[in-house]
Amino acid sequence: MNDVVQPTPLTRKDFSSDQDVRWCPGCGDYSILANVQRVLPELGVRPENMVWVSGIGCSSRFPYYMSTYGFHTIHGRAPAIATGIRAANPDLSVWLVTGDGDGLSIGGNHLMHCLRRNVDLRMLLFNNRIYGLTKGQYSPTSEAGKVTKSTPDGSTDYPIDPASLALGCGSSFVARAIDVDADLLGAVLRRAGKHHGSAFVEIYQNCVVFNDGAFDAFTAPEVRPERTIRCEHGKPLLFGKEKNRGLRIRPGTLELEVIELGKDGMTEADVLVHDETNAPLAMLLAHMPFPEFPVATGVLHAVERQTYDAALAAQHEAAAAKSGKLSLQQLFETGETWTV
Amino acid sequence: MNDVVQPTPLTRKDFSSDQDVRWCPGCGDYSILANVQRVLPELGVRPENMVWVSGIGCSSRFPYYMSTYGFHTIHGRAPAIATGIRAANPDLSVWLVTGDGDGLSIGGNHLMHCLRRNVDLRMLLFNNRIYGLTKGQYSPTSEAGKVTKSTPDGSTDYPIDPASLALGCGSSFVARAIDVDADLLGAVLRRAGKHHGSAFVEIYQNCVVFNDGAFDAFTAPEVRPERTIRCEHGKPLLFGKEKNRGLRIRPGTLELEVIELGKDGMTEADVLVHDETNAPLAMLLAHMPFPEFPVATGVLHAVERQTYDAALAAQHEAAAAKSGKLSLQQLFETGETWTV
Amino acid sequence: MQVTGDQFTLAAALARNDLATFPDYPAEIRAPVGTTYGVSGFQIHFGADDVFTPGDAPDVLVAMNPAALTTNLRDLKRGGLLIVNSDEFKAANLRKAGYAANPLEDGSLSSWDVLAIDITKLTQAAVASTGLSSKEAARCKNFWTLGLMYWIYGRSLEPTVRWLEAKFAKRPELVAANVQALKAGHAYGETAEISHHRYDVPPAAVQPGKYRNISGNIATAWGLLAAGQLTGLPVVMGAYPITPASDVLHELSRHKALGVTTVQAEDEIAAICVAIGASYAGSLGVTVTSGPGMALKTEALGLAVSTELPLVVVNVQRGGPSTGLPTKTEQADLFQAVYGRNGEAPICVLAAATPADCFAMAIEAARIAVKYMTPVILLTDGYLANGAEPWRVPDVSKLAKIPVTQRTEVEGFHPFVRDPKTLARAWAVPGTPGLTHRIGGIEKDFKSGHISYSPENHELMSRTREAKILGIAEDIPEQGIEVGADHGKLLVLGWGSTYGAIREAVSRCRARGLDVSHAHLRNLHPFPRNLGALLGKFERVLVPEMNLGQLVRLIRSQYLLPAISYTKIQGKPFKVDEIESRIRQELEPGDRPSATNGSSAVHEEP
Amino acid sequence: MQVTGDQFTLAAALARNDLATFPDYPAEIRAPVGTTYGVSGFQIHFGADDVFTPGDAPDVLVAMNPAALTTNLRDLKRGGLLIVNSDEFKAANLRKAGYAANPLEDGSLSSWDVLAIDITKLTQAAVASTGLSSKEAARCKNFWTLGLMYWIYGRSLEPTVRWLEAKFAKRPELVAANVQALKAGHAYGETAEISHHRYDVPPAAVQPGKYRNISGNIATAWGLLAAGQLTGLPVVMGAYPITPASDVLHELSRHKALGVTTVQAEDEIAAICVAIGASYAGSLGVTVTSGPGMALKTEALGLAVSTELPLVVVNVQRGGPSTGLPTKTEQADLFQAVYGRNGEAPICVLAAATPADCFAMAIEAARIAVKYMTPVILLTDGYLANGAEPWRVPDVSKLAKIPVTQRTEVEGFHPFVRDPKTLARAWAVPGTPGLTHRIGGIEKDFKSGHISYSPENHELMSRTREAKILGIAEDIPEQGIEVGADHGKLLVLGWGSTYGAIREAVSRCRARGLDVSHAHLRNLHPFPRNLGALLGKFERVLVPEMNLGQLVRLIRSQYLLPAISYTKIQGKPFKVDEIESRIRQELEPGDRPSATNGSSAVHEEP
Ligand SMILES: Cc1ncc(C[n+]2csc(CCOP(=O)(O)OP(=O)(O)O)c2C)c(N)n1
Ligand SMILES: Cc1ncc(C[n+]2csc(CCOP(=O)(O)OP(=O)(O)O)c2C)c(N)n1
Ligand code: SF4
Ligand code: SF4
Ligand SMILES: [Mg+2]
Ligand SMILES: [Mg+2]
Repeated sequence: MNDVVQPTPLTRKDFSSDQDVRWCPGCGDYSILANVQRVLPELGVRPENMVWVSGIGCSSRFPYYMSTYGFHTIHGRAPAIATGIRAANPDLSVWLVTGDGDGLSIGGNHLMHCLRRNVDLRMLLFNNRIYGLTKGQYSPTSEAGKVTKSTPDGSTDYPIDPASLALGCGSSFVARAIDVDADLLGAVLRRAGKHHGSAFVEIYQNCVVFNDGAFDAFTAPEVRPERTIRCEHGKPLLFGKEKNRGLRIRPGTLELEVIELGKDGMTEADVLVHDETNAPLAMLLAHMPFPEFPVATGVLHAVERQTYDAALAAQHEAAAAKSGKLSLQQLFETGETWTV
Repeated sequence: MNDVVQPTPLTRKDFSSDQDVRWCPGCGDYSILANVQRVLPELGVRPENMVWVSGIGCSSRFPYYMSTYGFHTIHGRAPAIATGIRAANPDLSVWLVTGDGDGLSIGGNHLMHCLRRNVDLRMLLFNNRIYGLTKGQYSPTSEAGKVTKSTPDGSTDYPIDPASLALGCGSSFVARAIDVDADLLGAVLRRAGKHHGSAFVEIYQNCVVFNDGAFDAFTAPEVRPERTIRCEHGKPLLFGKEKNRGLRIRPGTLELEVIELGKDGMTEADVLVHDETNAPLAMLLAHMPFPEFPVATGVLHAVERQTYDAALAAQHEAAAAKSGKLSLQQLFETGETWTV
Repeated sequence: MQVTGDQFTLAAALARNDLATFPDYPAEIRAPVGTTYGVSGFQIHFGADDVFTPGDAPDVLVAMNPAALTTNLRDLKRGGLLIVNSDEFKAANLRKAGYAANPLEDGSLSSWDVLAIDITKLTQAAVASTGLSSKEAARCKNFWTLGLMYWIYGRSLEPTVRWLEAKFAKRPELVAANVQALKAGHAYGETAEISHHRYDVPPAAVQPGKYRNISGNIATAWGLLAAGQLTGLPVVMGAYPITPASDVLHELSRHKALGVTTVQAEDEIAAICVAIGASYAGSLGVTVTSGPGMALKTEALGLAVSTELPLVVVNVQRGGPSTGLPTKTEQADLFQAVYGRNGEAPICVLAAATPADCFAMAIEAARIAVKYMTPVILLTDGYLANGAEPWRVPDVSKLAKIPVTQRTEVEGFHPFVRDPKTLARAWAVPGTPGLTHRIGGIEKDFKSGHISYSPENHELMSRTREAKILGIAEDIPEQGIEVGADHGKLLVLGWGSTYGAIREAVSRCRARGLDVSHAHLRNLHPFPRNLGALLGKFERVLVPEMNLGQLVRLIRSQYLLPAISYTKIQGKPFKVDEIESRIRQELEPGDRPSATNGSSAVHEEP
Repeated sequence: MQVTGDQFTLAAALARNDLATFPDYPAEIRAPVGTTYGVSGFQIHFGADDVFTPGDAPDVLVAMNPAALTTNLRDLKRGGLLIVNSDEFKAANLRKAGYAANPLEDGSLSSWDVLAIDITKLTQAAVASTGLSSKEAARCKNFWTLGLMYWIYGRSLEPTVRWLEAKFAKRPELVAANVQALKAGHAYGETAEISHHRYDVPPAAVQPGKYRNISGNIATAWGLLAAGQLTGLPVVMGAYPITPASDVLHELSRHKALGVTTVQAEDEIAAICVAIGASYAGSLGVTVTSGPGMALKTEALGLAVSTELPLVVVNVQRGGPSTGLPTKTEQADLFQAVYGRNGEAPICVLAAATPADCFAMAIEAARIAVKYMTPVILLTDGYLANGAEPWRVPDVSKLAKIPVTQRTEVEGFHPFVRDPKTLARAWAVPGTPGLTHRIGGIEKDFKSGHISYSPENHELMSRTREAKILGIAEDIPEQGIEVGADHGKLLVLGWGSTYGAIREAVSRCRARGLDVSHAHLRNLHPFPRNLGALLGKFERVLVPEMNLGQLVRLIRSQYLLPAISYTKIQGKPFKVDEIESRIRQELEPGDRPSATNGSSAVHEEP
């Protein structure tokens, strides 16, 4: 991230590898890949100063298609490996790709600790609410009662909402995007790319083979304006094709409610203005029950605070200054010694 | 839990094993043990129908001192083992003891998935904000900048608040207690004992050896009334020796504030009434910054919803009913067969 | 391709051929059609004689596009029948498959009997009347081809028609189209001049009984179901999906009515912990996984050893190390099973030899687990898991019951009180009055079961745990010989899924008059009690394995025998030919044939 | 007790004795005083000759209470000096220690020279003037006793006085009290009639140089620091606390100024992953743990093997299986290190022989890791970790530099391009222009480094990874002999922390004229290239180990030698006596002495 912008402007080709892309035709991953490759050149980081780290899953094959450095690690452990990369070299721009199984099932603990430490990296979680690569078992984000190969009678778990969980872990940046909404996804990626600290981005991603249409109820173009609300800092929380509906706090409570402009005397002044620095608000936005409420997208929460890597670096500097460069030889000779 | 209450009333002796208790003299664990043994007889579950499961840590030695069934497992995995116990026998009353390292560091993922599944068990997390058994390294709940054996220059992590995390995982019961506050601890244990589903109880526990006085700022008897607030469902959120201070929602915001009765025209009517079924409220209570706010104790959140075990049992019943008792022989002969 | 393969398998089975199959999946979920890495293959070997492997060199190869041809042609027997869908041999597809010129035209296929048919077009024509779009119509081409194959082998179309009707019950137009395609393919055989290609494969002479096809994963699942019934214990499986093991979880999750509970856990550590918790609570805890998942279970396995709880762990081995080759087979987790834990943590290890054998071995694993209060690792592999063979359906009521003792007697109880013969500790299940106790992973006192740090006690407990596992040798069958005499020049000692290839190779060599026998290990730890003596009766012992030499090292260290290692590590089973050549190299030293295809390497000195 | 032990050690060191120590911690943090499980022990062996072990049977035992007496008396040499604090031999304490009668009164100590002193009272009297409460005053009793010991061995009080002054700089009253106690104990020696107990232990003849005491864990940490300087690489340690390994983390975390970063991770999986990530990014990634933590690292180790990244993994072995005996020592993780992974995942394995040797072996592990692009496992154990010995401080500027190549050349690069000699792949670090590439745990193509599912390629890569590790045998020292001839009747072959006991036992037997030699393995995988030849020059090979026979099996399978196993698994090191007896049993068959204390079992046939 500390990279000086290079003279020759970068293009998406600079971020595309020569490998055949091996997702199923129609998979939402294609669109995410395209958008990432479209947005990256704008960040001014050269491909050789960027590392894409992933776990295991369909989504985790992502690094192979990027002409940056890439590490396709093991199931669930990408956040820990990425932490090691940042600890070793805080000049690299580190991006992480994970799935709802990789990141929230086997890897839930690493994700949580990475976010709470605020390691400076961007984490894209492709949420298709299913295990794709292992051919269709339910995941921690699958709806309750989901019938899959491993749950022929329906799953007995309550699902996790990834953005809520990230907020609960104290993540300094939490956003939501949709695979096929290029504008939204591009905007979110740009913000994530510029964030200092752990930037968590949940992307609703359609798995055409094992969970087709999982998000159609709010991502299909015809319903999207009514069924999603794009959160933008400092702007009123309005939605609908006509931007005639909005969110406000139900007076005297801790709840949000949907209001219609022009109805019951409601005006835009009644609508809540999004404040991405307000964590409880982000939590309520992330939690809104669907379909009574629209699905909140965009940057739900963003604050800057010291990153893990910066804190480590500061300790190194302080130590060097304090110890006055105690040499290894001196260390060996501290304490009681005797000469024969 | 489905145990019929036995004719002879149980006493604390029925729950005490003959093993020497091996915590350091003065450790907060003693008081927790005493209170557990005091409260358990009231629940009417016989010792042989109760299982105490733990991970590894000072706290995790707890089962040895209980004359129930007990399983001292491996570091961080107690929630998973307890899930197996419940899956095998939903008639057992399962209690889990874990530490801030055991439950939130290595075991964070199992804790999270156990709570979100709402496995019917009680989980007591002894939070001493330190690794006791391994002699004093910082834990995920240690304050930022904590100087320990492994962080001589101060830790570079942001701490986790266990109750907030449990709420973030969708736990159906979240409470806080204090090792030395027998009345509070007893009340919380009684409620947890009667809850159906995952009951998460954080207990502030003093480690006299490696983190002595970690909680004195709010647990010391002389400051406790002013520095803690006991949340009770349906009762106003008042605190202070004179019960003259309270919490309310700052109008038009999502924030709590402390008000003083009789000041600025505030009366008890202005004080928020605790509603343990309101998750966002519980989240705000759990999150209150100290010392600007008191530390919230008691049952922050409690709702009843289907447990994982009950859902499994229901599927078993439905399957048995539906398949009309398909025998193994019949299964083997389904599909294409041929006779030679 | 897999669907048509299954249908053809069924037809062979109904014609009472003995058979073995080998499906070969691409690593990608839906790899682009036409690429070599997207080729989905299905190999079947059937006959009137005993069939032990899916065959080295097929007589017939059907290649639906150039990629399939280039991937599989090298296996087709010289002079064999090659059926290709000539519609697919277009420039784009040829390029994707890496062909510079069209092999149908450049004479490069002259060693085979090529039948190039416009299958796509013929299929489209055949189903035109159903009103499907031409794209949908083209999708019926596999069934057209299946029809042709049925004609070649004289199989009835009936069962497949029935299957299509059931499968697409809600889409009658698809039933109609596929049935028409099937019949058209069949009719094509009649009318085209290819009757010199007709084969007649008479029924095999097999033991009378009711048969069905079964794959290794289903056999494993059913074996676990049977173990539940035979022990009278509820089965609780904790599992986390992983290729190629997931189907065991899928199958068990369908049978709640038979007393099985499945928990899809958050990871493999949780999965084995769920199983351990269930066993502790008195059920039969089982878990199933593959390589990377097995690695994650290491620590918890140690807990099960230390607390002496029954547990069945199925490892469906796949290519390693690390993520390795998830869809390919390998036998490289044997060391891990026997030795791969911290501390002295002995575990009983079994391995299944064929798909159907997974059923028996799963039951055996459960028997040992509950009798000895110990985890048992059952090794299968990707080849067994997905391969299928006919299985004689057992009479469930005649399967041997597995007696289980859960202690209720209070007198003299402590949690590590042992059966003097088996050394198994008492299984005292929570809920039992009077037996409350505490266990854990810290060392326990031999006499009281309480925590103990005593040096002598640790020695005693460590040796007792070892003796318990070694004692299982007295309770398992003596090692027998599959083929050949029980002494002689050469013994080929195998384990796991190499069974078929070794058996067939040894039989062939014996037919040539070579003095060679085949023994196959199902008990990897402890070894059968007579194994040392048996091996001692042969001049040489050859150990073929799909790894870099693991069993051979166990044999060498145990018996100080210069057993010879023969290894292949390609994610693919041995060919019969390869093993045959290796045996002949050993016994006909004058005349050293080399393994066909030069594909397998030899690793003599471990 | 540990503090006084350390002070006494220092005094011995300053008197230039050679020495070895063995602290024995209770398992509990602060176990109740007076209980047997709460006894904290410290054993030291020092002398004018070379000292290799903390000694079997001490000449002097100080027992501060009945529990300490009952726990340790069996070790005290018959006729040895037994100093007891008679104040503590009260009914309550006797009961806690399990004594029916007071051993000071019932004559049961008649085989020893008992000096029963009212140490508590004498101490209280000695420090009365400082105004401490009588409870606080009693706490000075350890220093009173230390003073007496100093008198017995003629040591100077000065260094301890200095240490007390520094330690309690802020509490001058404690300095005064402890110094007074120390001096009073010393004076007691002068005045009491015990001068027949005075010993004079002259300085040992050691190599000239500057010395200090060092424990194995500190030596490991410092070796890693040195490796960082010698390679020129920043060191990044990912670790999760675990007994007895945590001190390595603690020590490294203090040296940020020397270029070390420590990350206390959320668990052991994350810890090794942090190290892998750091190595990938061009640092020297290291991780340290013990048994249960090692088990958890299994899967990630496979990733490091597959991606061929340098990595140093230190396993400070402890008693197993599972949680086992966390504060006790054992050597039972060797199999796991060599064999304990899924798939064929070869790793280089080293073991340190003494506390100070940990320094050299940590450097060697790093050297191999970066040269061969491979994980290296360094095995130490609880005994080495906490035990201490004098260490000649090296001249850092004279330590051999470790050359490291990180690739920058673009021409001909792919991530798995190999050095033809070492077979190491290129280390191309993110941030290097022109070398962007992708790696992962799936099999890679030998020629391009891209993902490959090709059968032949998997075989080639598997064998190449194995050849790379086996090739390290050419780059490590030939196996030498520690004591004795390089051929003969019996070779005692050891590894790890049994070094001292074997060396001393073999020396003693040679002094008796027995034909026995000692060789000690530091390279466990691969073995030194001459090992087979060396072993072949002895009639018999005896392998003592603190496990149930692991190295012996590796030796047997590799060399087909009937190596004899001699094992002890008690969480405690071998005694010299035990090994000596075993050697004599082998070489003086007429006259079979049995091991003293009957504590160690013999396990002949592995
Ligand atoms: C240790 C381990 N356990 C299990 C697997 C098998 N596995 C591979 S990907 C995956 C889950 C994939 O789901 P997700 O993370 O949602 O990714 P998607 O394929 O849906 O993009 C599983 C269980 C593995 N590779 N390693
Ligand atoms: C796999 C594994 N890793 C590490 C350890 C070492 N260990 C034991 S307890 C513990 C942490 C204890 O802290 P906590 O859970 O807070 O419990 P406390 O002792 O403070 O009650 C650790 C790291 C272990 N036993 N097993
Ligand atoms: S299985 Fe689903 S997620 Fe995976 S590549 Fe195919 S469509 Fe995409
Ligand atoms: S170390 Fe701390 S937590 Fe552990 S027993 Fe002692 S006082 Fe309690
Ligand atoms: Mg997914
Ligand atoms: Mg703690």
